[in-house]
Amino acid sequence: MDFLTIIQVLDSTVRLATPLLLACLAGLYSERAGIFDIGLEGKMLMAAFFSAAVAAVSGSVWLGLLAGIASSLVLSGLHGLASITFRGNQLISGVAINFLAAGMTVLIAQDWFKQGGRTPSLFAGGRFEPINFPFAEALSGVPILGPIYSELLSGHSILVYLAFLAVPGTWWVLYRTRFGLRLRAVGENPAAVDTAGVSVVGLRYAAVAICGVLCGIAGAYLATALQAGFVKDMTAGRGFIALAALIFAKWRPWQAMWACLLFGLLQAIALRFQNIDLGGVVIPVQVMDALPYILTVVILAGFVGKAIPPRAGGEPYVKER
Amino acid sequence: MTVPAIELKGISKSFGPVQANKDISISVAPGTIHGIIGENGAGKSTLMSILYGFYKADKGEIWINGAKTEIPDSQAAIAAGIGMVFQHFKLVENFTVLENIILGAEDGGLLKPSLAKARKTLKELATEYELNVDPDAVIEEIGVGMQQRVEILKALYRQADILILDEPTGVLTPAEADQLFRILHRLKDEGKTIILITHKLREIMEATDTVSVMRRGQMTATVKTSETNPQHLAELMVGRKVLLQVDKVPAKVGAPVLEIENLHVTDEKGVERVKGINLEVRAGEILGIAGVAGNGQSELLEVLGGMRPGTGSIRLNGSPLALSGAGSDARARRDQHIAHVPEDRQREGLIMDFHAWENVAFGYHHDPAYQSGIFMNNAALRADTERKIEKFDVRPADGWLAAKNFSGGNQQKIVVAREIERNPDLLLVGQPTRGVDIGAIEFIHQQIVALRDQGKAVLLVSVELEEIFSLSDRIAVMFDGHIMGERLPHETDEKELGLLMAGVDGKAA
Amino acid sequence: MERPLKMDKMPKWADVVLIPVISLILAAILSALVIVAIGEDPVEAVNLMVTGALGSTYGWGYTLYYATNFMFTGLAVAVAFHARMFNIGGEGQAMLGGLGVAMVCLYVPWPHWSLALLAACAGAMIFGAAWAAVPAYLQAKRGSHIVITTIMFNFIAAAVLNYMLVNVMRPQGSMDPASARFPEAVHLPTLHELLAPIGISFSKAAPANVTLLVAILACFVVWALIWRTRLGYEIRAYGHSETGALYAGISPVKITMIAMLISGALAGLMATNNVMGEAERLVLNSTEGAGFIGIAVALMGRSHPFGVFLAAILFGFLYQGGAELALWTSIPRELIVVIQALVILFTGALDNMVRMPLEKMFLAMRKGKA
Amino acid sequence: EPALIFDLGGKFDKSFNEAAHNGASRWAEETGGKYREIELQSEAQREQALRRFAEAGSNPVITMGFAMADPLSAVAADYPDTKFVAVDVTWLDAPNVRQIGFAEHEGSYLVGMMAAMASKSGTVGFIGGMDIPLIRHFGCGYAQGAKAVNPDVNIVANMTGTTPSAWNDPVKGSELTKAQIAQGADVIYAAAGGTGVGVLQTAADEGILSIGVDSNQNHLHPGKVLTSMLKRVDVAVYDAMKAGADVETGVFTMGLAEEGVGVAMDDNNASLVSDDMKGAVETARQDIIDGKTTVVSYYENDSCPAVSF
Ligand SMILES: Nc1ncnc2c1ncn2[C@@H]1O[C@H](COP(=O)(O)OP(=O)(O)OP(=O)(O)O)[C@@H](O)[C@H]1O
Ligand SMILES: Nc1ncnc2c1ncn2[C@@H]1O[C@H](COP(=O)(O)OP(=O)(O)OP(=O)(O)O)[C@@H](O)[C@H]1O
Ligand SMILES: [Mg+2]
Ligand SMILES: [Mg+2]
Repeated sequence: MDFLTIIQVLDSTVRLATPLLLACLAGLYSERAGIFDIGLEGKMLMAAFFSAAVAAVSGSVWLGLLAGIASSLVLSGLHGLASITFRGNQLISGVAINFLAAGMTVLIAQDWFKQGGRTPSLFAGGRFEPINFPFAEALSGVPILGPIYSELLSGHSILVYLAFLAVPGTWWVLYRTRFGLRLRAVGENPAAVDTAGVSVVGLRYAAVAICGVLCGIAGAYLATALQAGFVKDMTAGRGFIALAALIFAKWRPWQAMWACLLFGLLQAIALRFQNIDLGGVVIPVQVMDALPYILTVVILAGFVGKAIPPRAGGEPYVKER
Repeated sequence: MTVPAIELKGISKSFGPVQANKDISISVAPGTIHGIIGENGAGKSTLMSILYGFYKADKGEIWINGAKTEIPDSQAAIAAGIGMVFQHFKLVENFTVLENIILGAEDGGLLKPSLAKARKTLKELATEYELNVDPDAVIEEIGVGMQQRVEILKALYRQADILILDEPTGVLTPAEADQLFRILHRLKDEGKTIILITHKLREIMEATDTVSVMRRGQMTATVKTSETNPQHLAELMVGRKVLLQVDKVPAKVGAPVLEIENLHVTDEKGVERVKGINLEVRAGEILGIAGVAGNGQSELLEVLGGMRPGTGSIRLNGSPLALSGAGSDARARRDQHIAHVPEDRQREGLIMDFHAWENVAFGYHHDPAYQSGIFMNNAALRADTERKIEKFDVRPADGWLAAKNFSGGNQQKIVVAREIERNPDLLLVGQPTRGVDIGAIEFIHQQIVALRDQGKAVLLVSVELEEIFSLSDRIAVMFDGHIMGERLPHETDEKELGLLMAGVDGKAA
Repeated sequence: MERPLKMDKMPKWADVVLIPVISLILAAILSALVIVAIGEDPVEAVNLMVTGALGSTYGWGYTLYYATNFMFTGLAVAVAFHARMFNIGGEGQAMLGGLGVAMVCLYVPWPHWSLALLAACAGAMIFGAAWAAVPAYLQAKRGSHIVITTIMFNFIAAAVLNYMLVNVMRPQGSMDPASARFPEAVHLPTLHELLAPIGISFSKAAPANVTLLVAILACFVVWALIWRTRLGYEIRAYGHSETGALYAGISPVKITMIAMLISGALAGLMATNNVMGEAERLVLNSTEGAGFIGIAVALMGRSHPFGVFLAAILFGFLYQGGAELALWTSIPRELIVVIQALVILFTGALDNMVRMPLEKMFLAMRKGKA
Repeated sequence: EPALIFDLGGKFDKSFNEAAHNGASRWAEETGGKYREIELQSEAQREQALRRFAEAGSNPVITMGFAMADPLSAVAADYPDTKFVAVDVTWLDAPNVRQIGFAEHEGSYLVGMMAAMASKSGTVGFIGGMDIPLIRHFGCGYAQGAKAVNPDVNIVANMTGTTPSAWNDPVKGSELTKAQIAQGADVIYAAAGGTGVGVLQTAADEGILSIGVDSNQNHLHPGKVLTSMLKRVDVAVYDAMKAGADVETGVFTMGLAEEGVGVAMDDNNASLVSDDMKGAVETARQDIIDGKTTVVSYYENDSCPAVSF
């Protein structure tokens, strides 16, 4: 592989890691607060559809983004209602939300656009355009650093930069603010938070809402930046890979970024090369496709250090039996 | 008359069909220590949790310092100057002491200034009340006594004037408990009001100014401590004359049934809980193991019962038992005629959603008598259940009722019936009468003694010294995973055992 | 001593029948609203679904065909539920079951379908169980959350199947990633063929086949297993209380493994219906999400085989009705996915929304009586 | 009334299925007739859809894509009175099936010529959908055409995947396009169904030319799509519907001569197509029809003389 190919692969790694990262951070907020969320996939999908649909109709990608976030928030609210207010099973709620999104998006798309469950293709204005850094063009000739600057760092949509900025942001919120302290506490021992005079329900809804916003951005990125419109099932398991990355990262923000980049890299490689020939041994593309999932299982098996989830995770906070 | 610091008027609270508090009224004078006693499940914790805003009362009013106060949540309670140390601590295990202290009482949105301020305040409080803790220690790495200090500091940091402590001494050694009471007295001298929940009459008599007694969700009496005595309080607690003496003939001790040598047990977290103990239980005797909760007794019982692995050696009637791997599980133990009445009947001894008759087979479901071909012989099982229900006077005598629908004492009777009726060589018993009323206590004690009189060996673990004294033929005291010493009941007293339980070797002292 | 208060918050029938029915009604109302919202007539839609799915032996044939799938996956989820595990991996296990069935059917010359069916059942169960074995082992020994591992194994199963069909089982020169057709000898009798001798004429075209009987048999076997055998006793005890199981000498590792293996085997068994009974060859995505529908079926059926049986038929009806909608109207097939989501939501996640007020009501009624 | 079964990817894939949809709509508009249709969601539905339509008396039942061959071979015999039309299937032995194949290599040859002529870098790209002989057949014709214009042309060829999802993966199409651009390609031919939407989109975003397939895709990005290789599935469907139950069965191949394949010239790409190009394409077309030029089919010996995949 020559240098330029490597840059190209890394460039697409960044693009492909972005939705994973946003979803992964979304999951991080929710799960750190003790609400497991296997509905990331569904929220992203819903947001992808609504962002594309509204962007297509209004011609404004920003309105699309807002619509995407709003739709994802609605599903978050549903998850909150089920798992916080009604103390239901969080996993089952997540499963339901995934199905709901898979069905509703196509149903609404068909009703609105009559294009077989997709939105019309988005054109300029309806999409997030790449942002080119100053002098990117001019510097591209500089050896090594030039392509890194102009190809790898420059030329992504604003949501990509937003996603990567959200990493230090999340770290700061989690470990340096009152809200973060309480959030982490409520995922470990909600009774401690409750008796300290802080509302468990409020905190958890806040976490679930942040999760919704981030999933909304992730979905909007898929439909209005990475692609130009919504197609059925376009999240293609990304929500689950994000979840895998979250476990891989042991629910920590920086590690989440590296995990998402790793999974993005795997995807980028699998996308570009069908079967990879490693000196005689041919790795079939199916192995590359399955690699993030296999890795997750390996991690869960504890071979790469044990991943201990937030202690109160998955359990509704019940005071009165 | 001074305005009461706390006044509860007509508090009622139900959890579904269970009425935990029934129209309770109580008034606590400022600057006093007020005790609350009552049996398990009497509703003490519930009442205090209502005062602290953890639960919401169905009915009733709360008055603080003469003003009617709504306490919908703990925030309001804290604002009203109330602090509470719960029976089960409410700490975030993987946070530091400092983080736990400021949680919910931060100054501003950023943590840094809050932490700095708390560190300073903590130092002051530590010197003022002898409450030393390392602010940077992580909770899960410090002992329970230390954790309790953190809870008290949490309340003081929030400038509580009214401090509620729910069974604070259950996890403490007598020495630690003494220190706690010193602190409480200092707080009282500063004018703070303290409510102390306990069911240890001695503590009530020593530490409190007034005492309230609860029974079955109702407040049965409030009296000045100086005007009452333990016997009277006990009667108020259980609602009739108390008789805690078990009639028993002297033991006819035979050959050793259980021999334990150099037994070590490590828990899931890798902490060694039993640190090389040697014990012997002989036929026809009851060996009582005394100790403060959490000193390895539970683990000892669990290893013997086949619920967790250990190392060392144990022999039953001379032949060795496996301590780990194959043949060390509870089923193997039962096959070797070891029966086990577990400490926690609801989590271990019974499946709460199973019918009584299903529970009668629990652990013995492999018994050939309960099988017919590849299926279980449910008819035989139900017949057996009927017999046991009758013999042990389980009420209601309905084998189809789910275990959860029996009262605590009757649940315990089902467990005891199941285990004792197996006629085991060795009976392991943990906290046999926890949460069981006096009538059932007598019955259960009689059954245990009867088994011993048949020449069987009994190993009894209990945190109630009274129970240990009245049942045991021999007493061993456990502290920090070690056997501190063995005594004969008539040659020792509560004081000596208390010292042993605190890790102080009575003879050396 | 007086008889203690009955502690159950409400009668058992309310828990088992009333709550699911109310949840189902809520899901149905919302579904109707969805249909109205996309500009269709819900009455018309229901009409179409009912006639399409139940109005002819042809419709019944498809309804029962789908129901057969869902019985297997529903039982799979239910058995795991009894051991308090949430097996989301039915989809992957069923896919692998398909692989097992295909191998049995393709690589062994069978003299008669009945022998082939027995062997295919074995193959399906072994492959399905094998696919559940790793998540089960990791749960039992390493405490890795079974939900996440089974989700991962669904994806991995898809990749395995993909590889097998593209690179191994695809006949020479064929373009689709699918196995060869199974030989005529392993053709399973359809309901048409089964019922004809007793004088009932059943549609020839519908795929419902003899595996329906296998599924019903499986319901009985699971019922007996769970409520009549020692193993079932242990599974239920473990599901209710893990410390209790330890106390009773029930090995958590053993029960976790066995329950998941049974669950995987049941999910795998589904392949005898869709792969052997219907398609008669192995194709990609032959499971069509039935593994997930098993979750809804088990939740609706309260994890009881009879409940699962009824819920499977309900979902079979929804599925066939939905397919009919897609054929004759412009309502996309995804409407069924939405209905399925609503059923899972209401019977599973929002269960308490119905339960809490009902409990209050029963409590008040009891107090009123007392 | 006729019925139409779309392949996975759906009727609005802007490509293969959409062409069929267009043909059917044209028939419906012109005759006022009605037809039934269904978009398949999974492999398993193929047989059900066939049977359901046959049961309901639809005639003819038109299917799209080679993957219907196997289910058809099982179902067709059960409904001897129903006529089936199978697009992209030519190898079945069934008396009541009209099987239609296209000489995609011939049309691809023409767009390959245009690609080579339009390319400034001397590198042209090909992005196929699912990696099957049919798509290699497209790619092979394309490569031969490009080589015919410029023997030194560099051809980069990629396939999207090995399963039907390869027809519907715009993200992958887009990534592969970027990869090919990095390798110097400045004209890319997408023979990948719905995946091609991503290819065309990215090509337009990155300022290079693309070539559409099956339907006329020139309008998707006016002035940025060089041309489209038309595969007149619409005509095939239209004709079959028009013939109705009397549709002639047997195996039919539609090549340049039958106008079954061709290149799309319209206002959207007028500015991109020079007169030179037009001339060259026209000559080549005639030469192929006359047999003066032969385009080697990939099927002949499962290999391509002009490019390796
Ligand atoms: N959160 C709850 N949900 C349902 N029932 C409860 C809850 N907490 C307590 N109860 C029930 O209310 C009754 C009173 O319990 P409470 O904990 O107040 O007793 P207590 O006097 O503190 O007993 P102990 O001495 O064991 O601590 C008991 O029957 C108990 O089972
Ligand atoms: N605090 C309470 N207030 C009202 N009812 C209670 C309370 N605690 C328990 N109960 C209910 O009263 C019934 C008797 O419970 P309890 O455990 O006190 O039994 P008991 O009468 O002491 O019998 P036993 O002697 O078997 O323990 C049970 O149904 C229980 O649910
Ligand atoms: Mg209490
Ligand atoms: Mg009692």
